[in-house]
Amino acid sequence: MNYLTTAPLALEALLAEVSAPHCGGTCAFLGTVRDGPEDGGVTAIEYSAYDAMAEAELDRIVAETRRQWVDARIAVRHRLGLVAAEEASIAIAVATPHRADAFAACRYVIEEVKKRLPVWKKELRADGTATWVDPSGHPSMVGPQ
Amino acid sequence: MNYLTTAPLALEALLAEVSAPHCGGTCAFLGTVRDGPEDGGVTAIEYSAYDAMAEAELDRIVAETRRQWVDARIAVRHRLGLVAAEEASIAIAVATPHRADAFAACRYVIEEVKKRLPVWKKELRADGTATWVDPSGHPSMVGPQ
Amino acid sequence: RVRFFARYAELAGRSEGTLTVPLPATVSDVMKQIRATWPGASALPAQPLAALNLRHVRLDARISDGDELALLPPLAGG
Amino acid sequence: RVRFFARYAELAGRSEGTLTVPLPATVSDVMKQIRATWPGASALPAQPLAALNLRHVRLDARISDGDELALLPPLAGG
Repeated sequence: MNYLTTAPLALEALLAEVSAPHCGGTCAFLGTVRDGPEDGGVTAIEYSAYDAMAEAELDRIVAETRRQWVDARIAVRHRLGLVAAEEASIAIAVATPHRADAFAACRYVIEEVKKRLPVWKKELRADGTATWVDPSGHPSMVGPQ
Repeated sequence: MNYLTTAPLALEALLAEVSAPHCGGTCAFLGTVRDGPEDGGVTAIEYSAYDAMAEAELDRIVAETRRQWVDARIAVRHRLGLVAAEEASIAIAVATPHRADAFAACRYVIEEVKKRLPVWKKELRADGTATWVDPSGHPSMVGPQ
Repeated sequence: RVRFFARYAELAGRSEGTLTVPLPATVSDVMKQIRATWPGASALPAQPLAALNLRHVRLDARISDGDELALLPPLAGG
Repeated sequence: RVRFFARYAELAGRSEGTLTVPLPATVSDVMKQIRATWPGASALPAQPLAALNLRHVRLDARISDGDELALLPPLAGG
Protein backbone atom coordinates (compact mmCIF):
# COMPACT_ATOMS: atom_id res chain seq x y z
CA MET A 1 0.00 0.00 0.00
CA ASN A 2 1.27 3.50 -0.77
CA TYR A 3 0.46 5.75 2.15
CA LEU A 4 3.15 8.27 1.29
CA THR A 5 2.88 10.78 -1.51
CA THR A 6 4.46 14.03 -2.63
CA ALA A 7 1.19 15.16 -4.26
CA PRO A 8 -1.31 17.48 -2.53
CA LEU A 9 -3.80 15.48 -0.48
CA ALA A 10 -7.38 15.26 -1.73
CA LEU A 11 -9.78 14.22 1.01
CA GLU A 12 -12.55 13.50 -1.51
CA ALA A 13 -10.51 10.62 -2.92
CA LEU A 14 -10.10 9.11 0.55
CA LEU A 15 -13.80 9.52 1.30
CA ALA A 16 -14.63 7.68 -1.92
CA GLU A 17 -12.26 4.88 -0.89
CA VAL A 18 -13.92 4.28 2.48
CA SER A 19 -17.53 4.81 1.39
CA ALA A 20 -19.66 1.66 1.67
CA PRO A 21 -23.40 0.97 1.74
CA HIS A 22 -23.34 -0.27 5.35
CA CYS A 23 -21.26 2.61 6.74
CA GLY A 24 -23.41 5.51 7.92
CA GLY A 25 -20.74 7.58 9.64
CA THR A 26 -17.45 8.87 8.29
CA CYS A 27 -14.92 10.78 10.35
CA ALA A 28 -12.01 12.50 8.65
CA PHE A 29 -8.96 14.25 9.97
CA LEU A 30 -6.68 16.70 8.19
CA GLY A 31 -3.44 17.92 9.69
CA THR A 32 -2.32 21.18 8.13
CA VAL A 33 0.83 23.27 8.32
CA ARG A 34 0.19 26.14 10.72
CA ASP A 35 1.33 29.68 10.38
CA GLY A 36 -0.03 31.15 13.57
CA PRO A 37 1.50 34.16 15.35
CA GLU A 38 3.55 31.89 17.63
CA ASP A 39 4.85 29.98 14.65
CA GLY A 40 7.14 32.79 13.53
CA GLY A 41 6.41 33.10 9.83
CA VAL A 42 6.57 29.49 8.74
CA THR A 43 6.11 29.53 4.96
CA ALA A 44 6.44 25.82 4.30
CA ILE A 45 7.48 22.57 5.89
CA GLU A 46 9.72 20.03 4.29
CA TYR A 47 8.67 16.53 5.28
CA SER A 48 11.00 13.57 4.97
CA ALA A 49 10.57 9.98 6.05
CA TYR A 50 12.19 6.64 6.52
CA ASP A 51 9.98 5.58 3.65
CA ALA A 52 9.99 1.80 3.95
CA MET A 53 9.43 1.91 7.70
CA ALA A 54 6.73 4.60 7.46
CA GLU A 55 4.81 2.46 4.98
CA ALA A 56 5.22 -0.59 7.21
CA GLU A 57 4.22 1.35 10.32
CA LEU A 58 1.08 2.71 8.63
CA ASP A 59 0.22 -0.82 7.52
CA ARG A 60 0.49 -1.94 11.13
CA ILE A 61 -1.54 1.01 12.46
CA VAL A 62 -4.32 0.37 9.92
CA ALA A 63 -4.32 -3.36 10.76
CA GLU A 64 -4.54 -2.62 14.51
CA THR A 65 -7.40 -0.19 13.90
CA ARG A 66 -9.28 -2.83 11.87
CA ARG A 67 -8.79 -5.32 14.69
CA GLN A 68 -10.28 -2.92 17.24
CA TRP A 69 -13.11 -1.65 15.02
CA VAL A 70 -13.83 -4.64 12.81
CA ASP A 71 -16.23 -2.93 10.40
CA ALA A 72 -14.03 0.15 9.93
CA ARG A 73 -12.96 1.16 6.44
CA ILE A 74 -9.78 3.21 6.64
CA ALA A 75 -7.77 5.40 4.26
CA VAL A 76 -4.60 7.31 5.17
CA ARG A 77 -2.16 9.47 3.21
CA HIS A 78 0.88 11.30 4.49
CA ARG A 79 2.47 13.92 2.31
CA LEU A 80 6.24 14.26 1.92
CA GLY A 81 8.42 16.96 0.40
CA LEU A 82 7.59 20.66 0.55
CA VAL A 83 4.17 21.46 1.99
CA ALA A 84 3.03 25.10 2.01
CA ALA A 85 1.36 26.75 5.00
CA GLU A 86 -2.34 25.81 5.21
CA GLU A 87 -1.85 22.72 3.05
CA ALA A 88 -2.50 19.30 4.53
CA SER A 89 0.35 17.01 5.58
CA ILE A 90 -1.90 14.13 6.57
CA ALA A 91 -5.40 13.02 5.65
CA ILE A 92 -7.30 10.20 7.33
CA ALA A 93 -10.81 8.95 6.59
CA VAL A 94 -12.62 6.25 8.54
CA ALA A 95 -16.11 4.99 7.75
CA THR A 96 -18.05 2.74 10.12
CA PRO A 97 -21.65 1.65 10.53
CA HIS A 98 -22.03 3.87 13.62
CA ARG A 99 -20.52 7.28 14.21
CA ALA A 100 -18.93 6.77 17.63
CA ASP A 101 -16.64 4.13 16.10
CA ALA A 102 -15.70 6.41 13.21
CA PHE A 103 -14.53 9.12 15.64
CA ALA A 104 -12.69 6.68 17.90
CA ALA A 105 -10.94 4.82 15.08
CA CYS A 106 -9.94 8.02 13.27
CA ARG A 107 -8.55 9.41 16.51
CA TYR A 108 -6.63 6.20 17.13
CA VAL A 109 -4.97 6.42 13.72
CA ILE A 110 -3.77 10.02 14.13
CA GLU A 111 -2.54 9.45 17.70
CA GLU A 112 -0.54 6.37 16.66
CA VAL A 113 0.82 8.21 13.62
CA LYS A 114 2.07 11.01 15.88
CA LYS A 115 3.70 8.50 18.23
CA ARG A 116 5.19 6.07 15.75
CA LEU A 117 5.60 7.35 12.21
CA PRO A 118 9.26 7.88 11.19
CA VAL A 119 8.66 11.25 9.58
CA TRP A 120 10.53 14.48 10.20
CA LYS A 121 9.86 18.06 9.38
CA LYS A 122 12.01 21.08 8.78
CA GLU A 123 10.24 24.41 9.14
CA LEU A 124 11.21 26.93 6.50
CA ARG A 125 10.71 30.57 7.50
CA ALA A 126 10.24 33.77 5.57
CA ASP A 127 13.64 35.00 6.88
CA GLY A 128 15.47 32.09 5.21
CA THR A 129 16.17 30.10 8.36
CA ALA A 130 15.17 26.48 8.84
CA THR A 131 14.55 24.43 11.96
CA TRP A 132 14.10 20.73 12.53
CA VAL A 133 10.90 20.34 14.50
CA ASP A 134 11.03 18.37 17.71
CA PRO A 135 7.44 18.11 18.98
CA SER A 136 8.80 17.33 22.45
CA GLY A 137 9.98 20.92 22.55
CA HIS A 138 13.66 21.17 21.60
CA PRO A 139 13.96 22.91 18.22
CA SER A 140 17.41 22.92 16.72
CA MET A 141 18.45 25.56 14.24
CA VAL A 142 20.10 24.25 11.11
CA GLY A 143 21.08 27.64 9.77
CA PRO A 144 20.17 29.60 6.66
CA GLN A 145 19.20 27.54 3.64
CA MET B 1 -26.83 31.55 8.18
CA ASN B 2 -28.14 28.85 5.83
CA TYR B 3 -27.33 25.48 7.28
CA LEU B 4 -30.03 23.68 5.29
CA THR B 5 -29.74 22.87 1.62
CA THR B 6 -31.31 20.57 -0.94
CA ALA B 7 -28.06 20.41 -2.93
CA PRO B 8 -25.55 17.54 -2.56
CA LEU B 9 -23.06 18.27 0.23
CA ALA B 10 -19.47 19.08 -0.74
CA LEU B 11 -17.07 18.64 2.15
CA GLU B 12 -14.30 20.49 0.31
CA ALA B 13 -16.34 23.71 0.49
CA LEU B 14 -16.76 23.33 4.26
CA LEU B 15 -13.05 22.60 4.70
CA ALA B 16 -12.22 25.77 2.81
CA GLU B 17 -14.60 27.72 5.07
CA VAL B 18 -12.94 26.60 8.30
CA SER B 19 -9.34 26.68 7.10
CA ALA B 20 -7.20 29.28 8.89
CA PRO B 21 -3.46 29.86 9.32
CA HIS B 22 -3.55 29.18 13.06
CA CYS B 23 -5.61 25.98 12.85
CA GLY B 24 -3.47 22.87 12.48
CA GLY B 25 -6.13 20.22 12.95
CA THR B 26 -9.42 19.75 11.14
CA CYS B 27 -11.95 17.08 11.99
CA ALA B 28 -14.86 16.41 9.67
CA PHE B 29 -17.91 14.22 9.96
CA LEU B 30 -20.18 12.97 7.20
CA GLY B 31 -23.43 11.17 7.90
CA THR B 32 -24.54 9.08 4.95
CA VAL B 33 -27.70 7.19 4.11
CA ARG B 34 -27.05 3.52 4.79
CA ASP B 35 -28.20 0.60 2.74
CA GLY B 36 -26.86 -2.24 4.81
CA PRO B 37 -28.37 -5.74 4.85
CA GLU B 38 -30.42 -4.90 7.97
CA ASP B 39 -31.73 -1.76 6.33
CA GLY B 40 -34.01 -3.65 3.97
CA GLY B 41 -33.27 -2.15 0.59
CA VAL B 42 -33.45 1.54 1.40
CA THR B 43 -32.97 3.36 -1.91
CA ALA B 44 -33.31 6.92 -0.66
CA ILE B 45 -34.35 8.98 2.30
CA GLU B 46 -36.58 11.99 2.14
CA TYR B 47 -35.53 14.55 4.73
CA SER B 48 -37.87 17.26 5.89
CA ALA B 49 -37.44 19.88 8.61
CA TYR B 50 -39.07 22.56 10.66
CA ASP B 51 -36.85 24.88 8.67
CA ALA B 52 -36.87 28.03 10.77
CA MET B 53 -36.32 26.10 13.99
CA ALA B 54 -33.62 23.87 12.47
CA GLU B 55 -31.69 26.95 11.35
CA ALA B 56 -32.10 28.54 14.78
CA GLU B 57 -31.10 25.32 16.56
CA LEU B 58 -27.96 24.96 14.42
CA ASP B 59 -27.09 28.58 15.16
CA ARG B 60 -27.38 27.78 18.87
CA ILE B 61 -25.34 24.58 18.58
CA VAL B 62 -22.56 26.37 16.68
CA ALA B 63 -22.56 29.22 19.24
CA GLU B 64 -22.35 26.74 22.14
CA THR B 65 -19.48 24.94 20.42
CA ARG B 66 -17.60 28.22 19.96
CA ARG B 67 -18.10 29.01 23.62
CA GLN B 68 -16.61 25.67 24.68
CA TRP B 69 -13.77 25.66 22.13
CA VAL B 70 -13.06 29.34 21.64
CA ASP B 71 -10.65 29.02 18.72
CA ALA B 72 -12.84 26.58 16.81
CA ARG B 73 -13.91 27.39 13.26
CA ILE B 74 -17.09 25.50 12.43
CA ALA B 75 -19.09 24.76 9.29
CA VAL B 76 -22.26 22.63 9.14
CA ARG B 77 -24.70 21.72 6.38
CA HIS B 78 -27.74 19.48 6.61
CA ARG B 79 -29.33 18.27 3.42
CA LEU B 80 -33.11 18.16 2.92
CA GLY B 81 -35.28 16.55 0.27
CA LEU B 82 -34.44 13.26 -1.42
CA VAL B 83 -31.03 11.86 -0.57
CA ALA B 84 -29.90 8.68 -2.32
CA ALA B 85 -28.22 5.78 -0.51
CA GLU B 86 -24.52 6.49 0.13
CA GLU B 87 -25.01 10.24 -0.25
CA ALA B 88 -24.37 12.49 2.73
CA SER B 89 -27.22 13.96 4.76
CA ILE B 90 -24.97 16.00 7.03
CA ALA B 91 -21.47 17.42 6.78
CA ILE B 92 -19.57 19.05 9.62
CA ALA B 93 -16.06 20.52 9.60
CA VAL B 94 -14.25 21.91 12.63
CA ALA B 95 -10.75 23.41 12.56
CA THR B 96 -8.82 24.20 15.74
CA PRO B 97 -5.21 24.96 16.64
CA HIS B 98 -4.85 21.51 18.25
CA ARG B 99 -6.35 18.25 17.10
CA ALA B 100 -7.95 17.03 20.31
CA ASP B 101 -10.24 20.07 20.27
CA ALA B 102 -11.17 19.49 16.62
CA PHE B 103 -12.34 15.95 17.42
CA ALA B 104 -14.19 16.97 20.59
CA ALA B 105 -15.93 19.97 19.03
CA CYS B 106 -16.94 18.06 15.88
CA ARG B 107 -18.32 15.26 18.02
CA TYR B 108 -20.25 17.76 20.13
CA VAL B 109 -21.90 19.23 17.04
CA ILE B 110 -23.11 15.90 15.64
CA GLU B 111 -24.34 14.65 19.04
CA GLU B 112 -26.35 17.83 19.63
CA VAL B 113 -27.70 17.72 16.08
CA LYS B 114 -28.94 14.17 16.69
CA LYS B 115 -30.59 15.20 19.95
CA ARG B 116 -32.07 18.54 18.99
CA LEU B 117 -32.48 19.15 15.26
CA PRO B 118 -36.14 19.19 14.13
CA VAL B 119 -35.53 17.04 11.06
CA TRP B 120 -37.41 13.92 10.02
CA LYS B 121 -36.74 11.19 7.55
CA LYS B 122 -38.87 8.88 5.54
CA GLU B 123 -37.11 5.79 4.22
CA LEU B 124 -38.07 4.88 0.69
CA ARG B 125 -37.57 1.23 -0.21
CA ALA B 126 -37.09 -0.63 -3.46
CA ASP B 127 -40.48 -2.33 -2.94
CA GLY B 128 -42.31 1.00 -2.99
CA THR B 129 -43.03 1.22 0.74
CA ALA B 130 -42.03 4.14 2.93
CA THR B 131 -41.41 4.40 6.66
CA TRP B 132 -40.98 7.35 8.96
CA VAL B 133 -37.77 6.71 10.89
CA ASP B 134 -37.91 6.85 14.66
CA PRO B 135 -34.33 6.46 15.88
CA SER B 136 -35.66 5.41 19.28
CA GLY B 137 -36.85 2.25 17.58
CA HIS B 138 -40.50 2.49 16.61
CA PRO B 139 -40.83 2.67 12.84
CA SER B 140 -44.29 3.39 11.53
CA MET B 141 -45.34 2.31 8.06
CA VAL B 142 -46.95 5.01 6.00
CA GLY B 143 -47.93 2.75 3.15
CA PRO B 144 -47.02 2.53 -0.52
CA GLN B 145 -46.07 5.80 -2.19
CA ARG C 1 -50.72 29.09 15.90
CA VAL C 2 -50.01 25.37 15.91
CA ARG C 3 -47.76 23.54 13.48
CA PHE C 4 -47.55 19.82 12.81
CA PHE C 5 -44.58 18.12 11.18
CA ALA C 6 -43.79 14.89 9.35
CA ARG C 7 -45.84 11.97 10.70
CA TYR C 8 -47.84 14.23 13.00
CA ALA C 9 -48.95 16.32 10.02
CA GLU C 10 -50.16 13.12 8.36
CA LEU C 11 -52.02 12.04 11.51
CA ALA C 12 -53.59 15.45 12.10
CA GLY C 13 -54.43 15.80 8.43
CA ARG C 14 -52.97 19.29 8.42
CA SER C 15 -49.63 21.07 8.76
CA GLU C 16 -50.97 23.98 10.76
CA GLY C 17 -53.94 25.57 12.44
CA THR C 18 -54.92 28.29 14.84
CA LEU C 19 -56.38 27.81 18.30
CA THR C 20 -57.69 30.18 20.93
CA VAL C 21 -57.09 29.07 24.51
CA PRO C 22 -57.89 30.85 27.77
CA LEU C 23 -54.67 32.12 29.42
CA PRO C 24 -52.80 31.26 31.53
CA ALA C 25 -52.22 27.94 29.79
CA THR C 26 -49.38 25.47 29.33
CA VAL C 27 -48.36 23.44 26.31
CA SER C 28 -50.19 20.49 27.89
CA ASP C 29 -53.41 22.49 28.06
CA VAL C 30 -53.11 23.34 24.39
CA MET C 31 -52.40 19.67 23.57
CA LYS C 32 -55.73 18.69 25.11
CA GLN C 33 -57.52 21.25 23.00
CA ILE C 34 -55.65 20.20 19.85
CA ARG C 35 -56.71 16.58 20.33
CA ALA C 36 -60.33 17.69 20.84
CA THR C 37 -60.42 20.16 17.95
CA TRP C 38 -59.15 18.30 14.89
CA PRO C 39 -60.40 14.77 14.25
CA GLY C 40 -57.10 13.08 13.24
CA ALA C 41 -55.24 14.85 16.05
CA SER C 42 -56.70 12.48 18.61
CA ALA C 43 -54.18 9.92 17.29
CA LEU C 44 -51.29 12.16 18.40
CA PRO C 45 -49.46 11.10 21.54
CA ALA C 46 -50.64 12.87 24.68
CA GLN C 47 -47.10 14.03 25.45
CA PRO C 48 -45.30 14.78 22.20
CA LEU C 49 -42.05 16.66 21.82
CA ALA C 50 -42.93 20.35 21.55
CA ALA C 51 -41.30 23.60 20.49
CA LEU C 52 -42.42 27.11 21.29
CA ASN C 53 -41.20 29.96 19.09
CA LEU C 54 -38.45 27.79 17.56
CA ARG C 55 -37.16 26.39 20.87
CA HIS C 56 -37.64 23.01 22.50
CA VAL C 57 -39.88 23.32 25.56
CA ARG C 58 -41.27 21.06 28.24
CA LEU C 59 -44.98 20.41 28.30
CA ASP C 60 -45.44 22.59 31.37
CA ALA C 61 -44.12 25.68 29.55
CA ARG C 62 -46.44 28.71 29.61
CA ILE C 63 -48.13 29.84 26.40
CA SER C 64 -48.38 33.55 25.54
CA ASP C 65 -50.52 35.36 23.04
CA GLY C 66 -49.21 34.95 19.48
CA ASP C 67 -46.90 32.02 20.28
CA GLU C 68 -46.06 29.47 17.62
CA LEU C 69 -46.37 25.97 19.06
CA ALA C 70 -44.96 23.06 17.07
CA LEU C 71 -45.49 19.36 17.69
CA LEU C 72 -42.45 17.34 16.72
CA PRO C 73 -42.34 13.60 16.00
CA PRO C 74 -39.22 11.75 17.23
CA LEU C 75 -36.24 13.63 15.76
CA ALA C 76 -34.18 11.93 13.07
CA GLY C 77 -31.73 14.55 11.88
CA GLY C 78 -28.03 14.11 11.19
CA ARG D 1 23.85 -1.61 7.90
CA VAL D 2 23.14 1.61 9.74
CA ARG D 3 20.88 4.40 8.49
CA PHE D 4 20.69 7.98 9.74
CA PHE D 5 17.71 10.25 9.17
CA ALA D 6 16.93 13.96 9.14
CA ARG D 7 18.97 15.86 11.76
CA TYR D 8 20.97 12.76 12.64
CA ALA D 9 22.09 12.40 9.03
CA GLU D 10 23.30 16.01 9.15
CA LEU D 11 25.17 15.40 12.43
CA ALA D 12 26.72 12.14 11.28
CA GLY D 13 27.55 13.65 7.89
CA ARG D 14 26.10 10.59 6.17
CA SER D 15 22.76 8.87 5.62
CA GLU D 16 24.10 5.35 5.89
CA GLY D 17 27.06 3.15 6.59
CA THR D 18 28.07 -0.41 7.35
CA LEU D 19 29.54 -1.69 10.59
CA THR D 20 30.84 -5.04 11.74
CA VAL D 21 30.26 -5.83 15.40
CA PRO D 22 31.06 -8.98 17.38
CA LEU D 23 27.86 -10.88 18.16
CA PRO D 24 25.99 -11.17 20.45
CA ALA D 25 25.38 -7.42 20.58
CA THR D 26 22.56 -5.05 21.38
CA VAL D 27 21.51 -1.80 19.74
CA SER D 28 23.34 0.00 22.57
CA ASP D 29 26.56 -1.83 21.75
CA VAL D 30 26.26 -0.77 18.11
CA MET D 31 25.57 2.82 19.20
CA LYS D 32 28.91 2.93 21.03
CA GLN D 33 30.68 1.73 17.93
CA ILE D 34 28.82 4.20 15.70
CA ARG D 35 29.88 7.11 17.89
CA ALA D 36 33.49 5.89 17.80
CA THR D 37 33.58 5.16 14.07
CA TRP D 38 32.29 8.29 12.33
CA PRO D 39 33.54 11.70 13.51
CA GLY D 40 30.24 13.64 13.45
CA ALA D 41 28.38 10.73 15.03
CA SER D 42 29.83 11.54 18.45
CA ALA D 43 27.31 14.40 18.53
CA LEU D 44 24.43 11.90 18.39
CA PRO D 45 22.61 11.28 21.65
CA ALA D 46 23.78 8.18 23.51
CA GLN D 47 20.23 6.81 23.61
CA PRO D 48 18.43 7.76 20.41
CA LEU D 49 15.17 6.32 19.16
CA ALA D 50 16.06 3.23 17.11
CA ALA D 51 14.42 0.91 14.59
CA LEU D 52 15.55 -2.53 13.58
CA ASN D 53 14.32 -3.94 10.26
CA LEU D 54 11.57 -1.32 9.99
CA ARG D 55 10.27 -1.70 13.55
CA HIS D 56 10.76 0.44 16.63
CA VAL D 57 13.01 -1.33 19.15
CA ARG D 58 14.40 -0.68 22.59
CA LEU D 59 18.11 -0.14 22.96
CA ASP D 60 18.57 -3.56 24.57
CA ALA D 61 17.25 -5.35 21.46
CA ARG D 62 19.58 -8.01 20.04
CA ILE D 63 21.29 -7.43 16.69
CA SER D 64 21.53 -10.22 14.13
CA ASP D 65 23.66 -10.59 11.04
CA GLY D 66 22.36 -8.46 8.14
CA ASP D 67 20.05 -6.30 10.27
CA GLU D 68 19.19 -2.78 9.21
CA LEU D 69 19.51 -0.47 12.18
CA ALA D 70 18.09 3.07 11.87
CA LEU D 71 18.61 5.99 14.24
CA LEU D 72 15.57 8.22 14.38
CA PRO D 73 15.47 11.84 15.58
CA PRO D 74 12.35 12.85 17.54
CA LEU D 75 9.37 11.92 15.36
CA ALA D 76 7.31 14.72 13.83
CA GLY D 77 4.83 13.04 11.50
CA GLY D 78 1.14 13.78 11.13
